Amino acid sequence: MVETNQKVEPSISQMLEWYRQMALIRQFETRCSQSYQQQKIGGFCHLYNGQEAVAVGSIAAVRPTDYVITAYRDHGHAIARGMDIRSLFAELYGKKTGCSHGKGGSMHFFDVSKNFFGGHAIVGAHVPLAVGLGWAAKYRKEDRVVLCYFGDGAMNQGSLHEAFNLAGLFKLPVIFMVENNGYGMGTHLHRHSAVTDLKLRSGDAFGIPGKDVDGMDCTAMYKMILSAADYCRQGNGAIFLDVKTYRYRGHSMSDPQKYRTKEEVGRYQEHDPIGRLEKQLRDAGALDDAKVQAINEEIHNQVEQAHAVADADPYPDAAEVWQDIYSNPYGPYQA
Amino acid sequence: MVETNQKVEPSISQMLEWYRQMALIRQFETRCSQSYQQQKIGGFCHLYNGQEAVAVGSIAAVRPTDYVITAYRDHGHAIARGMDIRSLFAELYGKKTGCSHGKGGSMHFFDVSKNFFGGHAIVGAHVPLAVGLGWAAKYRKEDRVVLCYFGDGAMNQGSLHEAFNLAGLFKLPVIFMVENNGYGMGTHLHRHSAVTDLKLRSGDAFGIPGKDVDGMDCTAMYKMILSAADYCRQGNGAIFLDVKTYRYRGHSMSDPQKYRTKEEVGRYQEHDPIGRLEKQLRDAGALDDAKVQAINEEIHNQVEQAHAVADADPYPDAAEVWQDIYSNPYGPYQA
Amino acid sequence: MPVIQFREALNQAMCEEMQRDPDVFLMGEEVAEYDGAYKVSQGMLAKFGPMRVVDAPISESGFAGLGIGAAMVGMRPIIEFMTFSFSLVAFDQVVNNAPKVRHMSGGQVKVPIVFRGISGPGQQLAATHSWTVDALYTHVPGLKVVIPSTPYDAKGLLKTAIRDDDAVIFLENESMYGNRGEVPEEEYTIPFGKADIKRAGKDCTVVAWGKTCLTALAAAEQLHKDHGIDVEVLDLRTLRPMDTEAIFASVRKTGYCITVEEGYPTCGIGAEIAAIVQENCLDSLDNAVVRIASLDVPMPYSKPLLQHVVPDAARVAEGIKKAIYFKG
Amino acid sequence: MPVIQFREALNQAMCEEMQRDPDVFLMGEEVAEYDGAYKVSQGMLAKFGPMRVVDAPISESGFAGLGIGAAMVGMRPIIEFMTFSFSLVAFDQVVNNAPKVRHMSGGQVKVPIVFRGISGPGQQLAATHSWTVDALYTHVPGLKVVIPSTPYDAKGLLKTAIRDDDAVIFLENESMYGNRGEVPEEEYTIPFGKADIKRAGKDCTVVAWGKTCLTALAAAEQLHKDHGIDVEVLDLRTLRPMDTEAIFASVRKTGYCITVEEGYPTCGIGAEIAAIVQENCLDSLDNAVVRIASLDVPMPYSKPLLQHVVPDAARVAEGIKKAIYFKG
Ligand SMILES: Cc1ncc(C[n+]2csc(CCOP(=O)(O)OP(=O)(O)O)c2C)c(N)n1
Ligand SMILES: Cc1ncc(C[n+]2csc(CCOP(=O)(O)OP(=O)(O)O)c2C)c(N)n1
Ligand SMILES: [Mg+2]
Ligand SMILES: [Mg+2]
Repeated sequence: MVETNQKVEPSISQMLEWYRQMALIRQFETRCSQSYQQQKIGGFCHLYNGQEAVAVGSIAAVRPTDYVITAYRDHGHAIARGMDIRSLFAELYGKKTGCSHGKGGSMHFFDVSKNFFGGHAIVGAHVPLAVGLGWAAKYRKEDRVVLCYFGDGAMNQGSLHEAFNLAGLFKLPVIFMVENNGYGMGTHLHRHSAVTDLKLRSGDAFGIPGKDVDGMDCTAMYKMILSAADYCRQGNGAIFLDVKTYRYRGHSMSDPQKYRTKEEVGRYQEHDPIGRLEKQLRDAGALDDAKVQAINEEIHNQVEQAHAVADADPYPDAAEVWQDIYSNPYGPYQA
Repeated sequence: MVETNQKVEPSISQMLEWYRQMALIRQFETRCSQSYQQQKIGGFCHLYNGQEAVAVGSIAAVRPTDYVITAYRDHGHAIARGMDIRSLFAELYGKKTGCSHGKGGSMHFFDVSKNFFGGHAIVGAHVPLAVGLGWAAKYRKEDRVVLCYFGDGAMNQGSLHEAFNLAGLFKLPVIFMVENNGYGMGTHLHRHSAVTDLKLRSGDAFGIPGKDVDGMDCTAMYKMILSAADYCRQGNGAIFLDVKTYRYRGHSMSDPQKYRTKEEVGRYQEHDPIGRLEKQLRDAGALDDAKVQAINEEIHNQVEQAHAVADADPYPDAAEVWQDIYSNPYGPYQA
Repeated sequence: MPVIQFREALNQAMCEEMQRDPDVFLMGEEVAEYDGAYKVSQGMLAKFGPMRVVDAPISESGFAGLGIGAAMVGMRPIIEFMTFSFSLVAFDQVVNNAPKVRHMSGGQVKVPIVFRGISGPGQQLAATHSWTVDALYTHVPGLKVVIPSTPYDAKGLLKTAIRDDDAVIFLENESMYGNRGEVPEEEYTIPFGKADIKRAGKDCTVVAWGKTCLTALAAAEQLHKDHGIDVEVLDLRTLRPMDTEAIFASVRKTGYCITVEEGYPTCGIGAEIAAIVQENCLDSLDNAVVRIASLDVPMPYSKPLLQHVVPDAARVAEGIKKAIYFKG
Repeated sequence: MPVIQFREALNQAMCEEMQRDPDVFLMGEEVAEYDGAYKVSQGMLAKFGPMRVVDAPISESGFAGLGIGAAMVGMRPIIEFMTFSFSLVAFDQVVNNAPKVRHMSGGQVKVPIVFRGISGPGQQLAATHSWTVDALYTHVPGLKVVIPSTPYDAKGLLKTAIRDDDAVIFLENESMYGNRGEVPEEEYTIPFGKADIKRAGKDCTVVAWGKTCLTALAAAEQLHKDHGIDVEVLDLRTLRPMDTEAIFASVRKTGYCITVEEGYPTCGIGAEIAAIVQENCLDSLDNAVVRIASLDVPMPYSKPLLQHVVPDAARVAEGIKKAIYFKG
């Protein structure tokens, strides 16, 4: 079984880096929210506010060679994986310079150079892909693990169960993380899942050890993923983590949120992952008011500048609609 | 939880009836095997030899008003449900008089008058239908349960898991029975399922109590289903049963069976459900050599006669291809 | 006559049928407590309670199958797909169980179910979320496919769909939910298989359905205003059954046939219409049947790209001019 | 030249490509220990071991997705569907992930995967098991669709498919696995998008693909023998890309076009061909394009019914005679 590796305490500088990343995600989302209202962003846009520690803590614990794949609420993961935020804004604005050349939008961020394989909008449908990434790693005897994120609502998709069974059966190095924010759109966990202890739906059911983890605590995430990745790298197979988290914003930009109270949101915000880490760093003497302000201002400038550049970036040419469909329309051997 | 209801011992006459039904299924399948070799039967034909106690014991425990639905290995269930075997032979031979008018064949036996809702050939795809039957019963506040059978191989279909979750969530009166004969086609359970205790994939995972039951023992099946049906009728929701059984014949009529040994088959045949019941009835003085012979001869005649009639029955007219597609091609309100 | 929104027309149809027949219920993601992702089922939970307006988990295959099972014993489920793009994870249930259980049982089991939801490239949702499923489902015998273009049609066709004893695919369009139109207070239904001439004209026939009727009408008005071209716009209303006689009659009158669709063109509805029109009206045609469709590419996210892919009134007008050899 | 079975040609193609490229593997139900439900992968487990010839659980969506994921990092999976009828439970993976991940990633991720297996109404399997999926998948931009009619073509096209960097649907037919034909020992591949004239003729063009090539050839021989009619049979070989130029060239020569398919006719491949032929060759056509297809009904089990539904050589011959106004 997986045991969280207590010995690996993060350093202050690591924690400062996480703090920065989480703050960057938060401010990125704030800008998105504005840009969406200004109709610079089309389609659906799902913000990550509140869940920052999940992406940041987990991605911090793996290597650049490991694979990362997630659902449509993907801004946080992309930023934590180090993607250039200008290319993210550009993608959101449908620009040529977007990380997916404007083809994908908010739900389909990709950066293969960073082993970031999307950004997938059909609920649950990327979980079999994650298993395929794990299959490739095992087949090629590469020392890689796969971080695969999905929501609690996705736990009700059939293909996810097929994928779990395949990962369990073939013992593939995949860390499945349900970012359990308690809701699939407006439907609370207890109204969409027959059991609410989600470990029961992977661990016992598919021979994949399952654990709970506090997704509002970046350090807890980090430690848990370190051990989980160890477990996978040793050839033991997959891991399932029920990551307890919460989203502060609506499901997408157009959500009246009648299904929950302001008080409920407030209760979770008391355990805000950024605030929590900030307090730890203040207690350790690594942060004070001035530093916090400086960091936030720096990030603000970074975000506004990236946004401005992306906003001025050109749209793709109309002819681009014929690109990125086939490598070669007529197969490799056409005369 | 479900407790097998020990008080409900079956009477000798009930057991004799089961014996007759199981022997009928066995001889029906023998005739099918011959007819298939004579190319009277087309398509796929999956025989039920060895699994007779599952259908007979379970269907004996429910009421005519209860719903029954199963997969493509459906001959046994249809016979246990009391369908006329001439209409079954006729269906196999593609005749107008077939239970599905020759449209369905071996894998699609239907008899709505007996609340027998098929016969379904896409692995796992009827499990959501079973949940719908249960939904209708609950919605209409009818005192009905659903018997839903599928194979161990079907446990790997996504839609089955979705169906389990719906049944668990909505507390529907469905008895899910995996006829666990150890193989999905040529693939042994331990090569297709990450866990081999299949209860773990429903019970804990979806809040549906799970039990094992000996599917080679008609009486055990009967008792288990009696209690399970009680549980469902009381509004407690669904039940999952891992029914341990074995098929003697190949997966379908064209199976070289390289995946198992004759010895393995032989070991299971020592616990043959018919032989076992026969021994009990002999011990109880209800059967002796003469009676056994008489029963078997009577069944033989019944089978041969039904076969002969069906064989002589007419094929549907070519114009029939346009029937049974729509109730009314243009909707109910066409001028 | 009251003027109401498209979504209200759908809501009325469902409510009236649910009042009329206790076997009708609505199930889908967010249809109940959320009042519908696009507010089509607004207020229905309050009216009918949680057994009849039912929030489902994100299990399209599971709840589509649940609906089919319930229909097999005579219930009349309305299954809402949040969008028909998500029906693809339930494809087997929709194309194998819903339309074929009746057939494979030799007619014993009817499956009176309605699958409804939005279809079509909406608002920059990228390739997987922008399906126009018209052709995929019209391809399948055993299904009926309905696609209204006005609030009036929406209500009348949905009522017919709910009362129909077969599996019906009922296609809506997000961008039309707010459209307004006259809908009488009295009860009415609209039969399947009867196309409707949304604009009579003599110069050419434009065959359209659902949203593309509006595109075609806009193009027709423009052409009339600018060039005096008199376009007939035939709204199919149902794709299966298809009112081929109405198409042929119009084409025989005008001599030209143009189809307009938002789906992928290859093996699309326009292809089927082109095939049957040339089979049946070859001698009446003054030009080949012209198909106007989305470009044969996955739907891109970027707004200018998407606008380039999906046909708008201007492109339809250009297509019509070319089709009828108009040099203006 | 060695004469081998269709299934052997496929087996050779897979084995040669697996020898050539360690990233190629085969996964599907019963492909390994069982040697393939239809013996196409016979002997491959012994040759390549269980990591490269892999038995999958009955989880089409799961293992199709696994293949796509592996392809996203450069592997070249061959995913066998026992039949393409079962691909419908994996439809979303096949039509959304396989052909669109490349697109939605702006071209960063290629998906070099082959989905192969049988398609077509075989031997009385009833409605859900008898899908001809040609049109369903050809509809979808991003997919390539390949359908060989001879052992030679099967081997050459499958090798091309495996080396191709895009998602390929490779359609086989159970009733053809035992067919024999010449296949050279030397390495060869066949390009996509190039139709092949399987029988040259001057009186009319019959467009066919996969099994219907054989039906069309039989009809052509019969018509030649009985009436001296000289039919050209054009084998499309790939449905997407489709060699439309070859179709047009032949039709311009003969003046007649007949399509033959086993699938549902509505929005089928024949519809697409009729549409493009009348769009491009209207002036060359001496009659409308005639589509010969299965009847527009679910496939029945009963043998005489099934024979009535699926076009055979006699029906094709009749269709050709009618199409070319032959009164014999
Ligand atoms: C198959 C499918 N069904 C429905 C949707 C619409 N949809 C998008 S997100 C969502 C809720 C998902 O909830 P969850 O998995 O918990 O993720 P979260 O949004 O909470 O991050 C729904 C219903 C979809 N994209 N795909
Ligand atoms: C979705 C789907 N995939 C594959 C098949 C082909 N197939 C038919 S039966 C079968 C094995 C099923 O095994 P199991 O569920 O254990 O049932 P059993 O045959 O043992 O009764 C397979 C692979 C199918 N019919 N449907
Ligand atoms: Mg959630
Ligand atoms: Mg089995």
